[in-house]
Amino acid sequence: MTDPVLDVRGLQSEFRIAGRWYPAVRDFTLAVEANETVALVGESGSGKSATALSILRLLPAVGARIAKGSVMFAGQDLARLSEAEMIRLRGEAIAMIFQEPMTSLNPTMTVGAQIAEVIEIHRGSTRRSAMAEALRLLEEVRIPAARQRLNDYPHQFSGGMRQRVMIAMALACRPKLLLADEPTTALDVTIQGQVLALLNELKQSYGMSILFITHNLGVVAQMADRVAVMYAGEIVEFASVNKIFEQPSHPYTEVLLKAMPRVDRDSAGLEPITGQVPGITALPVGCAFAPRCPLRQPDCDRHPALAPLAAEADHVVRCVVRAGQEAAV
Amino acid sequence: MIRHVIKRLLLAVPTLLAMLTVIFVLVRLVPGDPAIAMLGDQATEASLQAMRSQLGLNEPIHVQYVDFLARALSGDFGRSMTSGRTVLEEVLQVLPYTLELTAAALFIGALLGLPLGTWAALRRNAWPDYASRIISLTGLSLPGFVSAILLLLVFAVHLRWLPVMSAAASDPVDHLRNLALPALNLGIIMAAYITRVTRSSMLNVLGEDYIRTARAKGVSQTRLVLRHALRNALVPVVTVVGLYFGTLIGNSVLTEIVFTRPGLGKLILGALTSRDYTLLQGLMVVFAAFIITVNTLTDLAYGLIDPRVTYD
Amino acid sequence: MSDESAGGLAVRHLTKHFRLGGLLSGKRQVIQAVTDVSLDVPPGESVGLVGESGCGKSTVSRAILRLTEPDAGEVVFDGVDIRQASRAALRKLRQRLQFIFQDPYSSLNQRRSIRKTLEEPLRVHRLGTRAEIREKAEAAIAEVGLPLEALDRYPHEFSGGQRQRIGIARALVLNPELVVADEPVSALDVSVQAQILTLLDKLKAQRGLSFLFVSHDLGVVRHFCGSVCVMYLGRIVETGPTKEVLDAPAHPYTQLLRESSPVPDPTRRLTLIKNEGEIPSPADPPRGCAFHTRCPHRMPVCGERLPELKAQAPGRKVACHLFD
Amino acid sequence: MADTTTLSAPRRSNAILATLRQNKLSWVGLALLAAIVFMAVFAPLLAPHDPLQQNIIHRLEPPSAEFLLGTDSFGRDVLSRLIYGARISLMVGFVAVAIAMFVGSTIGILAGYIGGLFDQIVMGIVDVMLAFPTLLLGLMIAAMLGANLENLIIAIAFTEMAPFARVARAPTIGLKERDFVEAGRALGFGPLRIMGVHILPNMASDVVVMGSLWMASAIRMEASLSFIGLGVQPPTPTWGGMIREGFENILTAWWLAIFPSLAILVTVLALNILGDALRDAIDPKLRSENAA
Repeated sequence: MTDPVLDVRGLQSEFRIAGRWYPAVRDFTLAVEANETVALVGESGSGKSATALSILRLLPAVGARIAKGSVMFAGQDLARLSEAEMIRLRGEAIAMIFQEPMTSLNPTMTVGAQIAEVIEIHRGSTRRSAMAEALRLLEEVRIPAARQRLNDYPHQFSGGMRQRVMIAMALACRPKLLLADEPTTALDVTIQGQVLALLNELKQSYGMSILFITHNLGVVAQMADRVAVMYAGEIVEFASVNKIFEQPSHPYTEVLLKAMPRVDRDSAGLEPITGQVPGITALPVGCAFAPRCPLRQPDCDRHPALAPLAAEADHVVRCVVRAGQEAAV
Repeated sequence: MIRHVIKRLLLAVPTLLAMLTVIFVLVRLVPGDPAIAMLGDQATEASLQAMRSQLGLNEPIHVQYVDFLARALSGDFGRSMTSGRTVLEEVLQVLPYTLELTAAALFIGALLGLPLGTWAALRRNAWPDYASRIISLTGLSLPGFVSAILLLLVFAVHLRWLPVMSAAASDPVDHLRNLALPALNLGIIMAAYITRVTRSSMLNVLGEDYIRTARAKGVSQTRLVLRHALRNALVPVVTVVGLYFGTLIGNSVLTEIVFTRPGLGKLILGALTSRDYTLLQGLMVVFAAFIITVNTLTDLAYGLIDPRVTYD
Repeated sequence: MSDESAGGLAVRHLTKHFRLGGLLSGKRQVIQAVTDVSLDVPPGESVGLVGESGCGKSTVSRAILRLTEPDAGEVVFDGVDIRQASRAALRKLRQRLQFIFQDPYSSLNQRRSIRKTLEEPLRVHRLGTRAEIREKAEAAIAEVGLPLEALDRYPHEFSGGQRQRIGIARALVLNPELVVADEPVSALDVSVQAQILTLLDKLKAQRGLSFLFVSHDLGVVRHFCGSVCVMYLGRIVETGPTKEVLDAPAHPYTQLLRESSPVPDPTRRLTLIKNEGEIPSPADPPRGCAFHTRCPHRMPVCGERLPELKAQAPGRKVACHLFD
Repeated sequence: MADTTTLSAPRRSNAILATLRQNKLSWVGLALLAAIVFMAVFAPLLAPHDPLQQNIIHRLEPPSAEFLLGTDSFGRDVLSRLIYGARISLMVGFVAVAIAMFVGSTIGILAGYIGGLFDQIVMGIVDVMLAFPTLLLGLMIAAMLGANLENLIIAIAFTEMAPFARVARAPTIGLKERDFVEAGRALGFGPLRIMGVHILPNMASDVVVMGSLWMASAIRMEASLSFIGLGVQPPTPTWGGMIREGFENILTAWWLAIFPSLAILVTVLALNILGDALRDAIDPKLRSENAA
């Protein structure tokens, strides 16, 4: 196999709250292979968005920092690049789309100008050729009557159409990696279906990799090749999509799957667990999930490392009970 | 866009009517007999009667109201009781001075306020931010006449760079020298308002999702501010400029008094001291028209800045 | 229509159009939020109301409690028309019908302790002595699974899920018979959502409550509701027992909705059927069947005539010309 | 009990106090204001001379050991007049703003809660009043009613009613749409209870903060009107009136204008600093930014 497109190792991102630094992302290690979709799934506060923002170095300049780790992309460590070098990379080799299509586009620029801007910045094209390319992109993301809509402003588009514009903008420089942060969460379910189908299609035709962030396990099952489940800033389980759904091994993954009412079959009863995701200022010392865990043991007071399940090197779990005692750090 | 312009212009009509009504009511709410107020206690009954009929006070109130509206809308604001000239003549004579002063003040205000506010927002909680906050807070704490006197003491009395009195001058250089201190005085106050609102509006815009999108596109910091943030941040700035235009005019009255400069302010003060009732009422209408014009221009400016306004 | 047994809720021909813009501000337009909606919630049953944003499901739920005043139609609860009721009668009815809100952050008054929030309705309706009111509030907080100390705290001290429990307790203190819940779990994370759904299950069973349950999530509705009404652009397009409607949807829109809802099973990825077009604006709904602009089975008649909501099988009704 | 959730430890939260503690500038404002109030209250004890005592021998004397801030054209002590002048400024500012706040916010809450045509008409009038320059409006009213203390207060209160109506209306409309107000309606609460118990306490801080900012403006206006000669009449000492006298002697006696000018500046600045800090403290958006 070739080198991974993105190789994150030991990433730790912190936020400053009341004068102290607290980790929002901890010991995050993950590789995304060429033309692969890796889903990052978790509930709010799990650190999944902070991870994506850290990769592209878009965390707020004040009150947030990358404390540890490396983010290898195309032979460079993004965590150590200068801001000027990062600016050259953003929107060019790595692009990102966001959750809120209603607020993520500049209301005072036409959509054509916003797409063309990326091409002008990174390719040095003239306005004229950039606009021509913008039109091609709008057609590619299937905006009806794209030629007429090129000079329209974002408020004249619906939420689904705006998300298509965002996607067109992200694809403008044919990035190797797309970071998609809950791109369909704000959309209606029928429109979500359209956008997911479009993303899958474009992934094939552009040959790019996607890091897909979502809280929706249904969407994960639709999109992902591999899945990383996050809890309290850490990956707690990482495996291929089939493994995750067939043989969920971290107790939290199991809980997530059992807690989701399904549309396609009856659920006799949901099996909720008590409590909620701990805040980043009050993380438990040992396993972050232990206070809510049905399998809790005395050993869980020690912080577990990600360790492979017996005989399965590509299915890793952060749980002393499930992945053997020796893995505890 | 054309529809938007027409709509805004139409919108000004009811506002003007409402303002005229408020003026009419306000003037009539004054306790006591305006004729006595104008002519003094010693006036004879005959001259009071003559004054009342001249002011139309003997007519029923609704007739007075309709008459007032009709005259005001046709540009007839009556005659000054003291000079005998029409109110319009009186106003037109001094209006250029006030316009020149307010325009210069707006220019100075924007020139100082926009960059200062933007800089403060970009360096939030660092020294440029604190400095600009203290400067602007001081600026808007100063009553217009206090700053005027301080400027006068420093530049005219102490340093003798600029004239104390700034009446009309035919020489353009003298004219500008005369304008300098009054315009600076008003401009500093305007700059204080503009700095404040630019800072907070810029901070809001910099926190918007589309700014994050622009950064994710690889837009440089300079381009981010000039191309993505500034235009969006300008909407509240224009609102505030429109809103504080009234304050600006109010301060221009004080400024004109301190610098003994001709203008609407001096005219109003004269009308007040000589109890020139018609001139006062007329002046209020002129101010009202002035302010409605500014508000309409502000609304039209929104349309130029923010495409969402014109398409609603 | 179906049985109007005592105690249940019967909504008939409910219509609510919002007029936007005025003489001077904005473009004048009429949002046809809800048009001619009829549904029944028999005692002890849970009825789901599903659809996408702008379909009018929230407006229906709010119009039932007159939180927005409907333009036309009847809302009959236990034989009394809520829209015609006198002030006194409406006050009595308010105790029997309650509402649960979507946003646990805006549904509680930040400046009032939980005890005040829970006791206030009892005081306003003069339901008992001081001691009795105190007892009822304590019983309610225990019933939703919060400790008694919670009563003397303020909303900001609670998590989203806990606030939703408090909102439920507030709805329960007056001992209602029917609860209208507008997306009560959609603001919550999956694991917390499951906690709240389990709590609502328990209340349904123990108190014999009926629910009108508004949601965009078909999975949640399948779990919680015996029957379901599917709305599109202000009208009901299909109703029936939830399982039947979801396993064998009749209306093409229900089919699209069902097939677009992702299933947590990678072996059953959606092969999206022809799914194109946008949801039209309720200010300018298409003529005829509102769905015809996106419908894969559209026929000439669909753009001309509005299909009636008609029985298609026992207990099931569909508004579609395919079943004419 | 499977479905009992546990509570986190109770946290004491008074965000406003906390923010004020962090904002050192607000302490400067508070201290200055306290000093000025102290000066006004204990004026008879603090003033070295009788503020009305004329003394032709000592007229227009520059600051000296006996007259720390000099004397005016009647030989009166500038420092003593300055100390007594604080009384008028603070009194006018406080009373006028209290009246404007009460009347204005009542109008604003009613307009916001009732909405519809009532709201449009009331707010139309308010907007027209807002459009008039406050100083001009005050000038007219004071001139027409006659120059004395009561009329000055009425004039200032009248011009500042409109902004309070606006400030009270905006949060009322926001709160009216909030679910907890809707919940109150669903629970059968009457409109008075909803306005008084559920809306008012949630917006009171906005209005009070505006109060401190508008009190600054009222004091500025009082000084301006007194400067023009439409305020409290001589010989009562007022800062604006003192500046007026100083302005007449500006080429010969600089101290006459400078000290009352500084007094106004310090008072208004103190109120503005405080109001600003309070506004930052109650604005949840700014607060969360500070916390992160």
